[in-house]
Amino acid sequence: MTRECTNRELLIYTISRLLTGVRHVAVGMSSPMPAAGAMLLRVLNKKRGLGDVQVSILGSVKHNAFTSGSEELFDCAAQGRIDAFFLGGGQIDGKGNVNLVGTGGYPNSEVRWPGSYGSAYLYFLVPRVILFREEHSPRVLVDQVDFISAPGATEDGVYRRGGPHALLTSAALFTFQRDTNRFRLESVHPGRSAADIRGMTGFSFDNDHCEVETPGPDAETLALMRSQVRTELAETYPQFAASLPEAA
Amino acid sequence: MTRECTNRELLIYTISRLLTGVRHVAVGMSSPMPAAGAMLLRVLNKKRGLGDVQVSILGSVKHNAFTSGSEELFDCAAQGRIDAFFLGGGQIDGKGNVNLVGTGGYPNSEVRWPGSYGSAYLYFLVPRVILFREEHSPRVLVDQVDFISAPGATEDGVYRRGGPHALLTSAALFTFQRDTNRFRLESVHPGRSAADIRGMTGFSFDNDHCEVETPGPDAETLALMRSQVRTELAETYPQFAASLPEAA
Amino acid sequence: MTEFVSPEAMAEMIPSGVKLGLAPDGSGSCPAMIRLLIERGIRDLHVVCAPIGGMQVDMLIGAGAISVLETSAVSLGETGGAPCFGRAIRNGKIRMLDATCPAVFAGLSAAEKGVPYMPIRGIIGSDVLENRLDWKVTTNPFDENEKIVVVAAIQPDITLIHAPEADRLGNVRLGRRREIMLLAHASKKTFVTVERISETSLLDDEKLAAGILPAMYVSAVAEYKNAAWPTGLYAEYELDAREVDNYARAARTPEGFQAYMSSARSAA
Amino acid sequence: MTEFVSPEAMAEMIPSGVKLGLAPDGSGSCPAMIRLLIERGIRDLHVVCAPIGGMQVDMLIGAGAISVLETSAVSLGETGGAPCFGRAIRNGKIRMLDATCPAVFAGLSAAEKGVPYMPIRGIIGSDVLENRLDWKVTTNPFDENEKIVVVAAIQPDITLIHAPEADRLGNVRLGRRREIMLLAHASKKTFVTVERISETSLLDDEKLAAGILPAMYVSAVAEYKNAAWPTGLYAEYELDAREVDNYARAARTPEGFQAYMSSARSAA
Repeated sequence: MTRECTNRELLIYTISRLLTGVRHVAVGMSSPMPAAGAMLLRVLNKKRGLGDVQVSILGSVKHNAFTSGSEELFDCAAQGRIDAFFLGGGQIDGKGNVNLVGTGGYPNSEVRWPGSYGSAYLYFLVPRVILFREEHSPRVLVDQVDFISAPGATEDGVYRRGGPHALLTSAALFTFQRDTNRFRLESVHPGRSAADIRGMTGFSFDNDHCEVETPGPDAETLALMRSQVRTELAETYPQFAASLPEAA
Repeated sequence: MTRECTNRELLIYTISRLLTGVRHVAVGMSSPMPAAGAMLLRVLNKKRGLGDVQVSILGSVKHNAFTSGSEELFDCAAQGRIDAFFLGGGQIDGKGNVNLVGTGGYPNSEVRWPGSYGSAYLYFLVPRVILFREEHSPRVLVDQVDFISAPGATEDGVYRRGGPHALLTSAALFTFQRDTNRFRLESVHPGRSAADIRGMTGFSFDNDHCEVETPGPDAETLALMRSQVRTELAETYPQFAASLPEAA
Repeated sequence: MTEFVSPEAMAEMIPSGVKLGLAPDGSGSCPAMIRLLIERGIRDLHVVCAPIGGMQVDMLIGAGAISVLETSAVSLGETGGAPCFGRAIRNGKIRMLDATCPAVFAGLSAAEKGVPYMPIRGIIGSDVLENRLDWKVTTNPFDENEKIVVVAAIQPDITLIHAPEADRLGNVRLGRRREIMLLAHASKKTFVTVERISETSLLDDEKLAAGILPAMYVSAVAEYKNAAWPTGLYAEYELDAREVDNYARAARTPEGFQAYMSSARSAA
Repeated sequence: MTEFVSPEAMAEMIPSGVKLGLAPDGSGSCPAMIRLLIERGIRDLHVVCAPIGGMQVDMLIGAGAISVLETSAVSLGETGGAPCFGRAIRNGKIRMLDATCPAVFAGLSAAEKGVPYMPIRGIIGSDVLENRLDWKVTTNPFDENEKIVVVAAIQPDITLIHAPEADRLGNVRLGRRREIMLLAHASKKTFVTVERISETSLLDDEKLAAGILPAMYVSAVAEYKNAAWPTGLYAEYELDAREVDNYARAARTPEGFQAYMSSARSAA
């Protein structure tokens, strides 16, 4: 008997769905879940005879084809050669603004996070930016971020071809609507209700009575995740791979 | 008995004098005379315990320390890491303007030369640009160039730390006076008179009754040129080196 | 995904009318492919030389394939002037965008970095600037007293180069010819002919990595030995000066040029 | 001319008050030299991280050596937040110039190319921009309807890095860490510690050349084995995560930081 899909596996599978159609996705070295989702998509595409998916893992020697220094990622994004990227955030607000800097004043923030990294740039230039943060709480998902590392929306007259595409947490999946600059609840993960999500979210969002449950992988896909994808993941993220269920 | 200093040797020696004090000089692959002058300075400096002279020969694999493509020369110049450079010119005029493009109309020039290369840039950024053209005639040294590839002088409000330093031909040496934007005849090579130079030059210049003869190398320097410098030159310019006198 | 094709198939992938990026003779030039393009009757190219052109550009001009030429110089090096170029200039057969080398690099850098323009020092007061409507004199935003030139981004549709080696993944070894890396980064597509194909990944050797153009920039690779002849390939083989001289002599007249190109075909 | 000196002599060549360029942990970081600078009592540095900082920056902050910090992030990676950094921010002990990675690269590129500024897309609407008086929103000179950010050139007085290898001429092998090449090109002087010194020229091997920083950029070289410990050196040795954890635990308090630095000294 197959073990049930875990929450992490659901997230990995959901990420792979959010990446449908991309040719090149870049993920951070310390982001095993996005990498796992991208690797799953790559395996599924191969199986289905669809296009190849290139996964660039920043900071990895082996899974990183860049040869012009760490500026190449940004140049590549500007050239339109990167289709999807992931951003986390100490705070994410209802307008899609992301805060990677800190809370409680600036510059002398009470809580200081590392900093904005490339977010203020990549959010504009990578078509599909997926906001991914496992913690789903009013502390993280706030009405208004304390500091805008990267804005969700942009005034006219500023070049922007990228931006927030979806927000995925351990509890729910939202899409971002660029016309209204608001999130829309797309589905709620098994075990949660729309009411739970409303209570856990610090901003208002559309479709807040959503009754769709986030779909999990079918048995075949789940088996792939527990065999081939897990093996591929282990090359770069051995500890993380070990924490995932293995095929019997 | 030592053979007399040839005109080419006089030019090479004069180039080495014009380069006094430089640390890094860049020369074109097809410019053996400037390269020879730079190599002579390097040998003389070493002998006198003065600073090392780096000679970058563009296009050479061996005598070229650049590793970032052919844009590195220009970046390096902008960074202030290149002290001297040479420009030729189909036409050079009395204001120090250089024409590498052509004569008889533009764009449909009757006589078309290759083009401006990096002149329009390096002339602004390399402190000491030496104009070097063996042919000394009213055809080359004109009152006004037909096309300005690189201007000798620049209006206020434009960044410029480089420009014409001297003009050396097979017949004479001029310096460029940046305050008046005119050439000044400094010396006349052996066998020529100031009157000859006036007749051979298409522009007016200061000190046009100059009676100074361009000094040649002393016996020791000439011997060095015919031994060590000649050997070094032969590595990159074998044909040219073979055309120079050899020590007995 | 990099496609692996024959030189003939690659020539078919380069349509008339594109903006074509080319390397200088001897640094990634590919006259053999240029001959294939000419035989195919390619027309109306906007050629961008990075930053200068030589024999391969002169051949394209001679064949009437270039309508716009953006370059800092065209020359056959030691051999002398480029004959078809000089003739086309005299007869007004090509639209000339005379540049200066670092401005070409600045335009390519702008495309590489995805910005619409790049500032560059110098140039003001030259007739090069006077004739470039795509360059402007602006005020330095940090110093209102400084005038500075900005050049528009240059993004070739296709760059065509020759390189020593590619691997089966499509990674290409350029070595220290980083201006070709820049050209490929700036271009929408890059087509590469190579001397040989490596069966192992060129990225496996960390010491090589800095000189490798990654496969993501490489649309197609064709194995084509000696395709840089007679212009030579950096750090691989030298210029064949005698053959370039032959070309230059022949190309002094349009008829001589045609005869040279026909005999090159029959020799091949 | 590149000087060859001891690590101690190199530390003496880096005065207080300079603008100091540093590489990210693991990509050319040199914590051993940072310890020497701290022991010497260096102060008032303006540190430029290219483009992020880690343990070596946190140590400099803990020692009170930094007055201005220009970076896109400071983090101990998997270990978590940088403790001295967080404390200095709370207490207002450093002037912070928060950046975003590509803007740091754009500023360094401007210095590399000798232009006063560089345009960059994105950034508008972020509070990063609001707090950078040295960045401006301008109009694209080629499209009056587009607003675009320009960042001022960043030219460090001195860059201090660790690399695998230098030769006796002063050439340094960086491999594919081209952001360090950019940093060195942009800086007035570059000081390099290396794992080992090659007796043959690194430029002799054409395959290596694209990854070599030429001697003309390198003011001084010191052989200093393992000087990147515990942060690691790209493609040479790994991060010592346990030691970085030890550091992070100790540095939670100013006293703990002082004790860690003293014991590191006595251990050395």
